[in-house]
Amino acid sequence: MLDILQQYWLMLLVGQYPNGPLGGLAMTLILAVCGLSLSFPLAILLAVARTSPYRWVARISGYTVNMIRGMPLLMLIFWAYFVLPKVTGHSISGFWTLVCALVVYESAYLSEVIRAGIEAIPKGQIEASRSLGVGYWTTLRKVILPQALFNVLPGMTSQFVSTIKETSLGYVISVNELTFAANQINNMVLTQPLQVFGILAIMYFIVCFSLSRAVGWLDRKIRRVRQMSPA
Amino acid sequence: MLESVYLWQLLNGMATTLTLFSVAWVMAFSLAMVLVVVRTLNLRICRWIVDAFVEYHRNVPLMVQVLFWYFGMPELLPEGFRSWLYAHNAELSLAAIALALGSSAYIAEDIRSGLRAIPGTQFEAARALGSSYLQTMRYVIVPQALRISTGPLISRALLLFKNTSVAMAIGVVELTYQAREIENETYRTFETFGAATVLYLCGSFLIMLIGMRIQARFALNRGAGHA
Amino acid sequence: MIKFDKVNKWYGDHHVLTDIDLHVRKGEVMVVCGPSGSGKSTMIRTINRLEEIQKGTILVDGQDIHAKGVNLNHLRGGIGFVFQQFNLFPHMSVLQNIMYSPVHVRKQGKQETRDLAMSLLERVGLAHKAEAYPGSLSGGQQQRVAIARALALKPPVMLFDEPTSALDPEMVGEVLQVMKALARDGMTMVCVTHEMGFAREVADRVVFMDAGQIIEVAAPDEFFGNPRHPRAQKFLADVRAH
Amino acid sequence: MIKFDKVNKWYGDHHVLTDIDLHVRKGEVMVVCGPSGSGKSTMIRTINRLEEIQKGTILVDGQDIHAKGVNLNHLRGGIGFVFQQFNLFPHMSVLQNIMYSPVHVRKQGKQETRDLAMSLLERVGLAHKAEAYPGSLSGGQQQRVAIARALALKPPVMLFDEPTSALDPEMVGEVLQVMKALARDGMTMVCVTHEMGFAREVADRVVFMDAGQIIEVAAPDEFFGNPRHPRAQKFLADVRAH
Amino acid sequence: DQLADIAARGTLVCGTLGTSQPFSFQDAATRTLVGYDVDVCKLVADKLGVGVEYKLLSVAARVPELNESRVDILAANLGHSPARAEQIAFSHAYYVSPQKLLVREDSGLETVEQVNGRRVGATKGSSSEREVKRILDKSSVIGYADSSATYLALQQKKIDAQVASELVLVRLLLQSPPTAPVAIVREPVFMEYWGLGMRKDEPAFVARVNEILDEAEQDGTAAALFEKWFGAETPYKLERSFKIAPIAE
Ligand SMILES: Nc1ncnc2c1ncn2[C@@H]1O[C@H](COP(=O)(O)OP(=O)(O)OP(=O)(O)O)[C@@H](O)[C@H]1O
Ligand SMILES: Nc1ncnc2c1ncn2[C@@H]1O[C@H](COP(=O)(O)OP(=O)(O)OP(=O)(O)O)[C@@H](O)[C@H]1O
Ligand SMILES: [Mg+2]
Ligand SMILES: [Mg+2]
Repeated sequence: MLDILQQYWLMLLVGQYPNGPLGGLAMTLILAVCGLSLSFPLAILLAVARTSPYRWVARISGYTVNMIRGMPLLMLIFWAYFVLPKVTGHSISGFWTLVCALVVYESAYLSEVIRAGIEAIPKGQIEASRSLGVGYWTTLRKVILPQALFNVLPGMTSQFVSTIKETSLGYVISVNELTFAANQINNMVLTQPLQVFGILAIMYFIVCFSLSRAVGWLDRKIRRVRQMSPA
Repeated sequence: MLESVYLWQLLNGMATTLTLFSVAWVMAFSLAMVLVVVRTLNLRICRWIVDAFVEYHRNVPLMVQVLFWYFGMPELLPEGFRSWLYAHNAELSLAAIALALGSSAYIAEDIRSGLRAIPGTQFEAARALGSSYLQTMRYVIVPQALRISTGPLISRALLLFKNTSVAMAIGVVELTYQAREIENETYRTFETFGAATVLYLCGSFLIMLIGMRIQARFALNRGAGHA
Repeated sequence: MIKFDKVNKWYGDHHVLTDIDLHVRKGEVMVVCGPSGSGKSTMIRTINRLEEIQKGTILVDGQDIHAKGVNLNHLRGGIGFVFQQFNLFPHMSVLQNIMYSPVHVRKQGKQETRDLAMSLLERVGLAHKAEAYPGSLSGGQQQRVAIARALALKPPVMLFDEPTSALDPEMVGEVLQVMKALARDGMTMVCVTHEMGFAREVADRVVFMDAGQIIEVAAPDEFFGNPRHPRAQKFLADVRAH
Repeated sequence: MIKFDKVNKWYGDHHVLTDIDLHVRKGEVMVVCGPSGSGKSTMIRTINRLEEIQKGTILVDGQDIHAKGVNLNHLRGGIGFVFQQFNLFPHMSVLQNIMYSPVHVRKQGKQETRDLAMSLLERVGLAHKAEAYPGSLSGGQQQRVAIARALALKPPVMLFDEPTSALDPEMVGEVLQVMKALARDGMTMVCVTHEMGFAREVADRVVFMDAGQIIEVAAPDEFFGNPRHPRAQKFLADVRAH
Repeated sequence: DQLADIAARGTLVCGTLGTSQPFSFQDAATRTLVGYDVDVCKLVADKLGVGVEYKLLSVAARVPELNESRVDILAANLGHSPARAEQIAFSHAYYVSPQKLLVREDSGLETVEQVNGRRVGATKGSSSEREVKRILDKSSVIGYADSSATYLALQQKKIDAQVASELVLVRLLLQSPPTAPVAIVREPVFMEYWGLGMRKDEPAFVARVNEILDEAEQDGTAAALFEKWFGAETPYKLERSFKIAPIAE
């Protein structure tokens, strides 16, 4: 295991860079960050639509979310790979294809988490804000979302973690990320797949686990500041 | 569209996917229950073990877990049992185990948050009536926790159903495997993946429908105004 | 100041407000009581349109609140509302809670608003808690902050829906004291409450509701001393029995 | 029946019960009152070991409840406990709630238990709600079911921890009525409550607690009419103020 | 017409796998794309007088990418079969791959016929998997994610034989630890003819590519390329047993 690591660590970290395209762990992280930062606002929008007082808005967004939830990400990536260029008229790189598929998929899941948070806000909170003369959108922005998002922080974290893990499906469309790099190494080493995938597992674990821990720490800190009971 | 041979092949794959899903779900659910109970025992060592189990499964990609179970685990088994296993569809059973373990970590967490949503006073009320710890868990706490966590559990079932596709990495001939096979044989990529997508959607909607039924049947009316 | 004219409201088939006629004058303190489910909360909530009505009109300050073109947020800004469950925003400090509506509705400057908020906190006796979060306050303190928050837009009318019934008995006093001070300063108030002592001391009139109707309107001495309607007699007997 | 002897309890450094000595006789109704945080709940909960104590002994029916080999479930089965928040099981119907302890603790037959449960429901006036779920009942009704549930094992002692303080004022009456009937039937009862009327009518003695100590034990007329201790005087004044 | 488009663009877009040694893979030292397929693409581009641009494709994406016109030509382990030939046009065979069996040395298996009836592993979705199912009709064939997974399954006795191209098997044989020796069954199971893939509606382009390949065969360039990647200097030490020629249906 150590000899593999010694020989290929650069490839695992950055892929062919700087002689070729960036890849490996660096690419995985870039993908995850792009996927997350784009799906987050979209998920909020979807969640707000699903809790909207307009029945049809709620219904349409509900169908959309369930449709996406019913499809394996693999299939979604596949369709994005071929449909996106048709729609936009431009050829689109594997990287952006994967980002788009991830964003669509993750915002559906994330929106479910956020919706649960919004629905759990006591009605009195909304009434209190509205009775002070504050409008719907400001109430949403200043009262509902801050509380809802904070309350579902653990749920969102595990969604973030699965996004990181799901970038690994990028290898199907040859996006040069961590799993792809590991596959390449595996093809070169050929006879030690367990060791190669062991290294892969450890790398994912370190990244994901530190993320969860960091968010947990943040959560406790905010609770302390707000003098709320620990969750 | 696709000739009937291929369609038949896809349906075959779907059958395997469903088998894998149901077996893994039952195992995952039972194991999750054990995890939850062990975790509530409040022994430092138990909590530590369960937490490690959960963290491992949550932070390592499923694919890697499946590979580990197929290639790593059987090496620890005695020779005789191992060859028996390989002769009896080891791929399917080991994939089911890997999937079940992975899901059980999540299910256990879902149930645990369901447990936390039950006011502690419910526990006290049952104990004050003279029922034992186990009775209280069995008749009062767990039924409520399950009702509270139906929503997350349905999502979990859905994810498990879709995740069965990683089993193809170790040669389980399920839906995605079959689709790839047909695609490779005919190069008719769109038709094949289109049909597979439709099949997956059907399965998912079926699970959602059943879930909604269960949810409607067991909805917990905790009453207006009283937390 | 507030005028109900033949106000009716239904939840589906359920007739919760029937022909409500009522006139609350400027500076008047009106206490509303009646059995549970009689429609007290519903009635008081219609005044700032937290509940919609199906028939009749409600005038606030001479304006029909259901007229076309009424700015709902502006209307609500002019009516303070205090809830049974306090409903403070747990993610904001006490000061931020109070500054919330001036900043977001009136777009007032931060510094000026802060001064106003501090003076309101002074008034409810909680200036030392400005930086605390609601989670660390007792029920009575939370309700006093909620009153300060409702006062932040300087509304000419205050509505209270059972402001003390979620409180431990000994915290009731501190909240009532703040309310009494408000009444003495000439605030127009409508209070749903079962606190007889408070009603006797500061109410100008008491309204008794039952099954969605106003059954009796009388001065407190008269109402408590000599209720005319048998339902009111029974209710008073019930409340006093224990 | 129940005897406290130099009972002490700490939460960490916090001394919540200090040298409690008390004797509740068979058939006696004892009311416990005192300011919030004075340890009333803690004290009553030690009787069926919902709270553990660190020093002293508690005898129930002559038996030390902390003796080795005491069957905790058996002990608790012989003591009915009614909570402030009702704590009915929301996933069971009213009937199932009441049948819970006879079926699971005493392993009684279903049919026989059902008859018992129905007669208990009759007694609290809710026979027509047997199939309803707790979520659909009013607070008063829920508390009456909770009392019936606590009676299902025919306990010789009943403990009540503020059974009416989560209720709307007019539902208080219906619950107190059930409790009064119980008292009249000769049940041994310990009630934490602020309901003066109830205390005057049925209590044999009133216990006043403050800061974890029993400060005064007296007959209700004496206690309400002429409290000896200044803390008790202040407390009564506070409660009556509004 | 595609030839004109390529000329206008000045580059030939060549789809290749990037994960298949020694056809198309990242060189570990320089971490650049090299291999037999890569060189063949380069050859075609040079003869067309244009530059070459490589596009890495996954196995599932190669044919759609071609038919969607996102690449001009595929050099991506495309084994010929009649069903596949309905979807894309194949060039002349530029590589012929004998598909053989790898067995554990202690298993005593020596002929293809002996293996028939045993558990056989193959790379999932490969053409060898499909063909071996037809030829070894008594065996159960299990597909794994890649050849190293299949090899591991063989070592762990999950399967009795691994079917793959001779090339892959030679590499596996060379890297096998001496403690667990394996052997290649001499007789091939079948021969697979690899062609470059092009769109069916571009006959002129197909004809031009075939012309280029034939030329390369005649002037020895093709043989030199084979020597470079598979010959005596390489770990594989293969003999060139084929000539570039049309694939028989
Ligand atoms: N959202 C609703 N949907 C249907 N019925 C409702 C709703 N809100 C209230 N009601 C019904 O309207 C009636 C009046 O309710 P309201 O809350 O105004 O009573 P109340 O006098 O404030 O009672 P309480 O003293 O318990 O607060 C009740 O019968 C109640 O069941
Ligand atoms: N689990 C606990 N951990 C630490 N301190 C506690 C705990 N439960 C109660 N206390 C403290 O013990 C003291 C007595 O509490 P207890 O609930 O018995 O008071 P009470 O008289 O019942 O008050 P109330 O009228 O509010 O119900 C209080 O100071 C309280 O803060
Ligand atoms: Mg109300
Ligand atoms: Mg208490």
